[in-house]
Amino acid sequence: MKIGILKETQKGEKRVAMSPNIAKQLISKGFEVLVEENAGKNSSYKNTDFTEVSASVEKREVVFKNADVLVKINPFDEEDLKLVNKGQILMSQLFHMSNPELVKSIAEKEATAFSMDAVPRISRAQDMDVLSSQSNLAGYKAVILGANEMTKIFPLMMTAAGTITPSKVLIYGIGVAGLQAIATAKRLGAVVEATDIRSETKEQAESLGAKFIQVESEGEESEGGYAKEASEDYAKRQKEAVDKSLFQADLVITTANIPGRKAPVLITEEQVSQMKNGAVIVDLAAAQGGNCEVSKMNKTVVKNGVKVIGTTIAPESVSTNASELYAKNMYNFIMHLTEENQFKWELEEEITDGTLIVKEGQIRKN
Amino acid sequence: MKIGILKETQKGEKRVAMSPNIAKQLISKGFEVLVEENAGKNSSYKNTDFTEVSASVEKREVVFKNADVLVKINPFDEEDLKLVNKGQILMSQLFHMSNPELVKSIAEKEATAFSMDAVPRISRAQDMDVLSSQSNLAGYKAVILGANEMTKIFPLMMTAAGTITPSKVLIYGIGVAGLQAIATAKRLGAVVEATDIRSETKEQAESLGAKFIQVESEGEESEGGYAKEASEDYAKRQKEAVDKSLFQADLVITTANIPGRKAPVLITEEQVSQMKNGAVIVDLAAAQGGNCEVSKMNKTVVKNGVKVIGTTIAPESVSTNASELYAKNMYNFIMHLTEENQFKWELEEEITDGTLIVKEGQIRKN
Amino acid sequence: MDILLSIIYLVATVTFIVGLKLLGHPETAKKGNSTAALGMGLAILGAIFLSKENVPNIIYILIALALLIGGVIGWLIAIKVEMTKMPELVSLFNGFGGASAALIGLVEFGNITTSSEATIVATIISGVVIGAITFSGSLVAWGKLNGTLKSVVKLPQYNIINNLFIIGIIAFSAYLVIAGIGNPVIAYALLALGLVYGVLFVLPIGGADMPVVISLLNSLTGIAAAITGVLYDNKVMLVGGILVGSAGIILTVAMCKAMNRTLGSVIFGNFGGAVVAEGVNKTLGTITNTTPSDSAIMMNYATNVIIVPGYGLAVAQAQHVIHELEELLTKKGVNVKYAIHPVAGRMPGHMNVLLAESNVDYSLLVEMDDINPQFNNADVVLVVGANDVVNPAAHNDPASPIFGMPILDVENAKHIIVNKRSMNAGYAGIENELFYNSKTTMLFGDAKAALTELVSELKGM
Amino acid sequence: MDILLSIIYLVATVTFIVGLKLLGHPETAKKGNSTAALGMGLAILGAIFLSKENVPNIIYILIALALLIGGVIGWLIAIKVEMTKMPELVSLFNGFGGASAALIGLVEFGNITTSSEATIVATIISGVVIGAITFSGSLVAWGKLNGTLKSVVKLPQYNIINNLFIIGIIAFSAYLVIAGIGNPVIAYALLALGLVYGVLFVLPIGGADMPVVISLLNSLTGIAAAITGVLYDNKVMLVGGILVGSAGIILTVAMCKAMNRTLGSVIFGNFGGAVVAEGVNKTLGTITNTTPSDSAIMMNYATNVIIVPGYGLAVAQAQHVIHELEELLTKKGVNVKYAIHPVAGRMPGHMNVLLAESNVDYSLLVEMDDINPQFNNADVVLVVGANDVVNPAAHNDPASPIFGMPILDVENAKHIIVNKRSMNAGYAGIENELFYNSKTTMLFGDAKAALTELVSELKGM
Amino acid sequence: MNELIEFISENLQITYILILATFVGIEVIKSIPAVLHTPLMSGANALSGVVIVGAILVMLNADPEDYISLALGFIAVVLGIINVVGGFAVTNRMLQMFKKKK
Amino acid sequence: MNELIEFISENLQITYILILATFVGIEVIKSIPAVLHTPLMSGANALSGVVIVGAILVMLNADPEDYISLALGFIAVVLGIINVVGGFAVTNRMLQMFKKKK
Ligand SMILES: NC(=O)c1ccc[n+]([C@@H]2O[C@H](COP(=O)([O-])OP(=O)(O)OC[C@H]3O[C@@H](n4cnc5c(N)ncnc54)[C@H](OP(=O)(O)O)[C@@H]3O)[C@@H](O)[C@H]2O)c1
Ligand SMILES: NC(=O)c1ccc[n+]([C@@H]2O[C@H](COP(=O)([O-])OP(=O)(O)OC[C@H]3O[C@@H](n4cnc5c(N)ncnc54)[C@H](OP(=O)(O)O)[C@@H]3O)[C@@H](O)[C@H]2O)c1
Ligand SMILES: NC(=O)c1ccc[n+]([C@@H]2O[C@H](COP(=O)([O-])OP(=O)(O)OC[C@H]3O[C@@H](n4cnc5c(N)ncnc54)[C@H](O)[C@@H]3O)[C@@H](O)[C@H]2O)c1
Ligand SMILES: NC(=O)c1ccc[n+]([C@@H]2O[C@H](COP(=O)([O-])OP(=O)(O)OC[C@H]3O[C@@H](n4cnc5c(N)ncnc54)[C@H](O)[C@@H]3O)[C@@H](O)[C@H]2O)c1
Repeated sequence: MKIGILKETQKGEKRVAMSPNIAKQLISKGFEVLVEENAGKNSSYKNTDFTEVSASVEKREVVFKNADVLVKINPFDEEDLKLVNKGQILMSQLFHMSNPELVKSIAEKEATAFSMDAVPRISRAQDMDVLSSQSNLAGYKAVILGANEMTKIFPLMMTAAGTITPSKVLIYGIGVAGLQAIATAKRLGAVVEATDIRSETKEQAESLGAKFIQVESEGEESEGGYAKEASEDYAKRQKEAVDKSLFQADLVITTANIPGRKAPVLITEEQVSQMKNGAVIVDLAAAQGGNCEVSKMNKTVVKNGVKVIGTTIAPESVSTNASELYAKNMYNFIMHLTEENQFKWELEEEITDGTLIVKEGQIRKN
Repeated sequence: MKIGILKETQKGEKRVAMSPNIAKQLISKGFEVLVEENAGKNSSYKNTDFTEVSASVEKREVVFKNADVLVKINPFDEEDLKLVNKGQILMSQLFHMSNPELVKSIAEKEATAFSMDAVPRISRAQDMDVLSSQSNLAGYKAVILGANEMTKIFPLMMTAAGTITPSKVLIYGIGVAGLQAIATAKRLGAVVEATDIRSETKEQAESLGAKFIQVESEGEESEGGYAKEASEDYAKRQKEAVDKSLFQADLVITTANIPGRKAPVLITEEQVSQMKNGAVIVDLAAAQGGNCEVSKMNKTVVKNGVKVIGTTIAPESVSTNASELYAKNMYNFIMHLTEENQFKWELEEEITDGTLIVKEGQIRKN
Repeated sequence: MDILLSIIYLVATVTFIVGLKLLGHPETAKKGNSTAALGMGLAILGAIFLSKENVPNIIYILIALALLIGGVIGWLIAIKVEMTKMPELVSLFNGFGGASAALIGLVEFGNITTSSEATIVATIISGVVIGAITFSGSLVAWGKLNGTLKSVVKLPQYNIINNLFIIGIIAFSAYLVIAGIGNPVIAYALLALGLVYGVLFVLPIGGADMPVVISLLNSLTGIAAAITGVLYDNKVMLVGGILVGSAGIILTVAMCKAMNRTLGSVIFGNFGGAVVAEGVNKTLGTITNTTPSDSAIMMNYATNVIIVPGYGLAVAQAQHVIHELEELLTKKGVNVKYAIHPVAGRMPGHMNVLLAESNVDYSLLVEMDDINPQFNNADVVLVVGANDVVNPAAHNDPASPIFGMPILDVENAKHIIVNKRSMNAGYAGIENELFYNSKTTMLFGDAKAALTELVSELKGM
Repeated sequence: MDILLSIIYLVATVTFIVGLKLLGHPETAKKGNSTAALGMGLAILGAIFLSKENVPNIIYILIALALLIGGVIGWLIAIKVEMTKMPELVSLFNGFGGASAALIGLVEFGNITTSSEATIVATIISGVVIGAITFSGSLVAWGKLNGTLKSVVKLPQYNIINNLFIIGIIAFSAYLVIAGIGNPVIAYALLALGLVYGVLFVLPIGGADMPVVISLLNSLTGIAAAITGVLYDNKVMLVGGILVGSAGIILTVAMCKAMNRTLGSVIFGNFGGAVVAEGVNKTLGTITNTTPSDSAIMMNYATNVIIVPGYGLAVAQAQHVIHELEELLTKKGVNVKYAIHPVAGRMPGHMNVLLAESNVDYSLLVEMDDINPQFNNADVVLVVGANDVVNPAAHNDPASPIFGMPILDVENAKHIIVNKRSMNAGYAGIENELFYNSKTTMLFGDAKAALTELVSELKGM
Repeated sequence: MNELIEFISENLQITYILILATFVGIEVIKSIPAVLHTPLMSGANALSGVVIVGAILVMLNADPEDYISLALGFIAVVLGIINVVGGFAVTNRMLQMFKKKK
Repeated sequence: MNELIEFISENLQITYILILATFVGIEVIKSIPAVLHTPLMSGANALSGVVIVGAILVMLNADPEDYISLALGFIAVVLGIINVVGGFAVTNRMLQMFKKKK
């Protein structure tokens, strides 16, 4: 079976869905691996790194033509789909709930498509969970990015030239990214506060040294480990509880998401205007509409002295590690779906069922 | 006595020589403080922050005209000097040893000039030592900058999607900046190695968790706590000892300086070509010619997959803290030189003697 | 002759004291045992050859025979028995000691005359009764530990009956001392009463509390020996017996403490029998508790120790203590490694962040795939606040939500110590049969507190 | 009567043992002292009223008078004396005890007849000699500590002379026991010999070692009391004396250890006198050593403790231990703060980085300017691996390279404990007179090791 | 009570010995690591076998014709020595555990 | 040596008492924090004043006419009681240190 790795075409994207290491492992399991020319360049993988492990490096068209399985990170786009052939198996993140057209186009091509962002969050699927592996890096990088943009340093320092007070970091959303952001900010010496709608995250945040900001809540705010959309009432109480910290924060990182929906707005423009001059907001939910009203995807907006950075490039910018982890997720995923290099098509099996969005032109999920 | 604070005009500079806090302290001691319009903007100080503490915010010309003492961070340049009047007292970093023309021009103006970079490194002068206070921030920021540019993350992480090995950071020069760089990189979870020509730095590096790379050395390599220029022989032995670490490093930070001279070249172009694809070098000595042959001041040069960042903007970019500390140094310096708001002109006193470069048109030092 | 014997007894007494002292430290314990044994040998030889002159040879022969028979039996049993059966063996031996005291009492009973001093009479009577109690009590304890005696008898008001019984015995004995003995058959009556009480005393007590009971009975035997010593005005018996008696009581109290019981609840009933302890699970069995000090010894004498950190370590913020523990063990020559499960904690790399904070050397952190084959060689695995990542259900139970997840194979180690606060489940919310494994002992408590204790125990060794 | 006295003595003996035991723990020590005192009172009253009947009243009056005079004197001295003079007072009191024993010996000496048992003679002679030695030795020790006796006599071969002298006394005494006493004047000769030896023994010993000597002499007094006990077949004197004797020896050994000496070097010369100890500086004076356990107690009973970290803390990587110490003290109700000097360490913010690593709460770190006024209220300042930043030369000595640098005013605290490895200088390379301050004690050792010990001592309290 | 006082006054030395020995037993044992509880119990058990000295005395003092005493004594010696020998041997085996492996 | 053996055999009980008391003294004292060394020494010193019992016995037994014995005994009692009273009082004062402030 031939696995084709495509170069990412989205702007700013530096990752690639395969690493030489993992290519080698696939090949040793009997797969053939075709890598598009210069696919790994921005992740510090040279073409020769791939050829050295016996993958073949090919032009784009060749990959599309010869591969049985096409692998990407970002959703296949119009350009890609033009080259897709009937019966080919596509694997990438699809975000199928927010991208119904894309799903339709794939179906029209009579191709098969797995969506990596739909891997169910069960224990045995953890090693295929690209959302986790990438969010984790995002959490780290958001802090580094913020630290780089700030005009203050993180740690407390008592020096001969006076005392520098520690930066205050506030984190919204204590999922995978939020936790890693806490850990990273804490390591650098910041005073970290964090809040989340799911109350079980309190202990987790504290286990990493953050102070948890408790928002009084009445109802059930989570569902199967994920957050539900917050009530208006909750949003109001949240503002009350967090505002004081927000207005003193030097760096704010927002990571709040509700699966399959627009990200909740947690920081309004009005709130931004009350923040400290020189503060920085890194909005990791920008791609889902942003947690901050002001943020624009892939832009830095300065509002009343506050820098608001809307980004998803956080994991992309640590492309080497991000690609490695994505590749490893893909490897585990492929190994799970196949037996002796052939797909098993166990449609009842939870992971297959969850991720298989289009089967030979048939749309299974919306 | 009127103290005039000028806005920095050098490209990329975001600092200012005064902070509202310190202005307040000066005023309470009976000084008048004049601040150039928008001087503090890039350090997150608004004009109103200064007026609130009873400093007056004035146009550039007004400041030059009215102030008895003119304070800056970067050396006075031609533009500034045009506006300087006879008898005015200038305070800034001058780097007089490398800038003889500047010193001459000041003398021609029949002005008086103190150089802040010439504060002797004695215990009681520590609180006026701007080199220390700024280097310290530089060390921190160099790591953040590097981390932001890298395609890898710093810490070791064993995750479901595989293990990310920790980044290897190599630091040349374990002065103030080098030590803070060690501390910061270590905090973020990197494996840190460091080297210096002065052997007493070994214990210091280790006290912060770095591994010290010992270079065999015969002669006396330091003088009064500063490094001497290294012999060729030393340079050779240094390469031998460090090369292995250099070629495996993900981030290299160089901080080596020899006071009053060009910075020593520690990494040749040839060495860069052997480094890891994707590695990053942050050259903090770029302003003094750079420790890396390839580096260009304020530029990022990519050579064979290695990013070489020549910078001095490290402290500038954490302008809020940098300005605060600089201002505090200035405050201590002014308090040291004056008594009841009048200069004491104790020319024998070590600090005065060391920093007073031009006295009323008379050049005292070269 | 007499002087020599006195000095021998004196020396023996000193060896008893010193031996007991040495027994209190792991390093010197063996030496302590030998010292005491040596002293005992001396005392026995001295007693035989120096106590009395002109003893008919037949007596010597009989004594030699008795010693030979008993010695060989004792030796063989001690050598042959399995390691796990030792506590019950101690009980058996102790019973024999009690019996011996009772028999001596019986013989001396025959020598009582109406002119005998009250002290002598009291001594003989106590010897018989106490000896009998320890004998039958120890046998019952032995049988229970052995599994021969299973049923826990539990009459209503059992304690009251029991306590009335012993009060009765005491009253009767006191009466005899004051009123004098009329009939030598009374000796056998006392013997019988003692035997019955011994049974009554031990029978209702649950198996888990048996070690405490044995220790208590052991202390009683010591007292019986001391009483016999008073009878013969024999110092070595007196001091030796008292030593065992007082040390035994202290030991009993210490054991009670280690098991979270009071001595009162041991002697006056409500003994473990009926209370169903936490950690007993109908299908999975019983858990075994351990203490920091036991765990410390176990690790101190191990060659390879693997630490498995989990989310609980982060919750307790015990990263600094665990590092201290690791350093301490390493200094003592133990190989220590950390086994890092890829999803331990609540975020990727959680354990890495945590352990980096306390400066644990990166080279000691071993990934799951690399460490799994090494569990075979581990003498002790210390699981700290981890649960799901060491849950064998991932291998065994297809119905479990974690089925299919790779786990750390800690079960392969020789011994597993699990530290957590309670029997609560982890993230996946499921039971963990590892905790019920016979190789596992549970060290309950907050990770920081428990490890801190463990460290200070280790330092004392 | 006799029975009652026996029982009183028995009770007194038990109070002595229990009292001594209680004295071994800071919490119970006061109770221990009272217990023992109570027992002593009982024993004295018992001795007066129950030992003998038909004593002429005049004797009772005399005894009462003696008790009154002595009691008042003892009480007054004890109450009046300054805290710092207590050790020498103990020495003085001890000397009186010894004198008492010697006097008893003298009286009994007069009762010796040729038919007296050798044991009795030996007892009396030892009583006189030992009593005399402790008396004169204690007085000399008292004088030395007092400052009255200053010069350290140091003849060549002093030890040999000394040792020959005591051997001579022993030989003479042995001869007297075997050969019998001819002349009662010999008693006074023995007394004189003992007195001279006591002086000879203590005179050459340096002031710093005096506490060890006092403890040793105290142990001797105990033995003298026990010997007198044998003489009168009096159990309370016997057991009490032996207790003091054996406990005293152990205590002496422990004190030697705490001062890094061996008991051998104490008894057989080369006593501190001539060796110029490290830490004695001609102009600055002498330093005082301390132990982790002393430091621990001091901190345990403090209300406010300030920790001053310096470069040595970083070198030793003791940041985790110091945090543990701080947490422990806080848990015990002590207010703990860190005083952060702006240039402590080797880079700006060095201490901040270090303490952040071990999760020290930021709010506990206090800047120099804010903490300096607080040293007045600090009971204990613990300086860990800092030197220049607490060097008063910055204030006092215009010639010093650090003159003019602001420092932490630790001198204002009630007590200062300085931990470093040696008397080596810090970065500036200069002497630090703080170390020689009378309020300062030095806790030598690597910071990590020393603090670890300190922590475990604290845990035991 | 009276008897007790009488006993004490008559056997004053013994009383002292009893009390002191009790103290020694207590002091020697207190604060031992829990893992030594069992070996210590076992060792103490072996020590309590000192009662065998009594058994030996019984036999030595028995009239060679007094079969009952002899028999009882004989059994007492056998049981006692089992306690002693077995006790020490078992303790020794338990303590093997504490040998540092290597 | 012989004398010693003789003494022991003649005073067997006393010997036991001596040995046991020695053990008690040792066991009771070992492992005390160094800061208690001085108070403990002081306490032990007060205890050694038990010699006063001997001094009292001397006086009780003295012939009222035997002035020398009486005088010596008197001094012995005075000195002894100073040791006792002063000793306990000083120890008590030292131990004030260990009261928790507040
Ligand atoms: N790593 C990730 O990225 C990630 C993300 C989300 C979920 N997860 C899931 O999290 C789990 C991780 O497994 P794990 O073994 O590390 O943790 P776990 O299964 O959640 O078990 C943690 C155990 O620690 C104990 N504990 C809690 N606080 C403690 C304290 N203060 N002192 C001592 N023990 C304490 C708890 O028992 P007591 O209450 O009895 O003390 C609990 O059973 C897996 O199921 C994994 O799938 C992981
Ligand atoms: N902070 C800055 O930016 C900076 C930069 C450059 C220079 N300085 C200078 O550095 C000095 C800082 O003062 P400081 O008081 O922190 O340090 P210091 O004066 O250098 O004294 C440190 C002391 O720590 C002891 N020490 C070293 N290793 C130890 C260990 N393992 N355990 C216990 N003690 C140990 C040393 O004594 P032993 O050898 O006897 O143990 C030494 O005397 C000042 O003079 C300052 O001017 C500061
Ligand atoms: N067991 C597994 O296999 C597994 C694997 C990965 C993640 N997880 C768990 O899944 C959960 C979700 O992780 P994620 O990072 O993908 O979440 P996410 O990206 O969907 O959301 C990020 C965080 O934002 C929070 N949030 C949403 N709305 C909010 C609001 N209005 N205010 C404040 N916070 C709000 C959510 O609660 C969540 O914690 C986590 O608990 C994670 O541990 C489990
Ligand atoms: N006592 C004080 O008041 C005071 C104040 C500030 C700094 N200092 C000390 O002054 C010293 C210099 O500090 P700095 O940061 O200004 O130094 P710097 O900026 O002049 O140089 C940085 C480092 O580069 C090193 N270096 C020079 N040539 C090298 C070569 N060829 N190879 C390797 N390393 C080389 C130097 O040894 C120095 O450690 C430090 O030790 C610092 O602690 C003292």
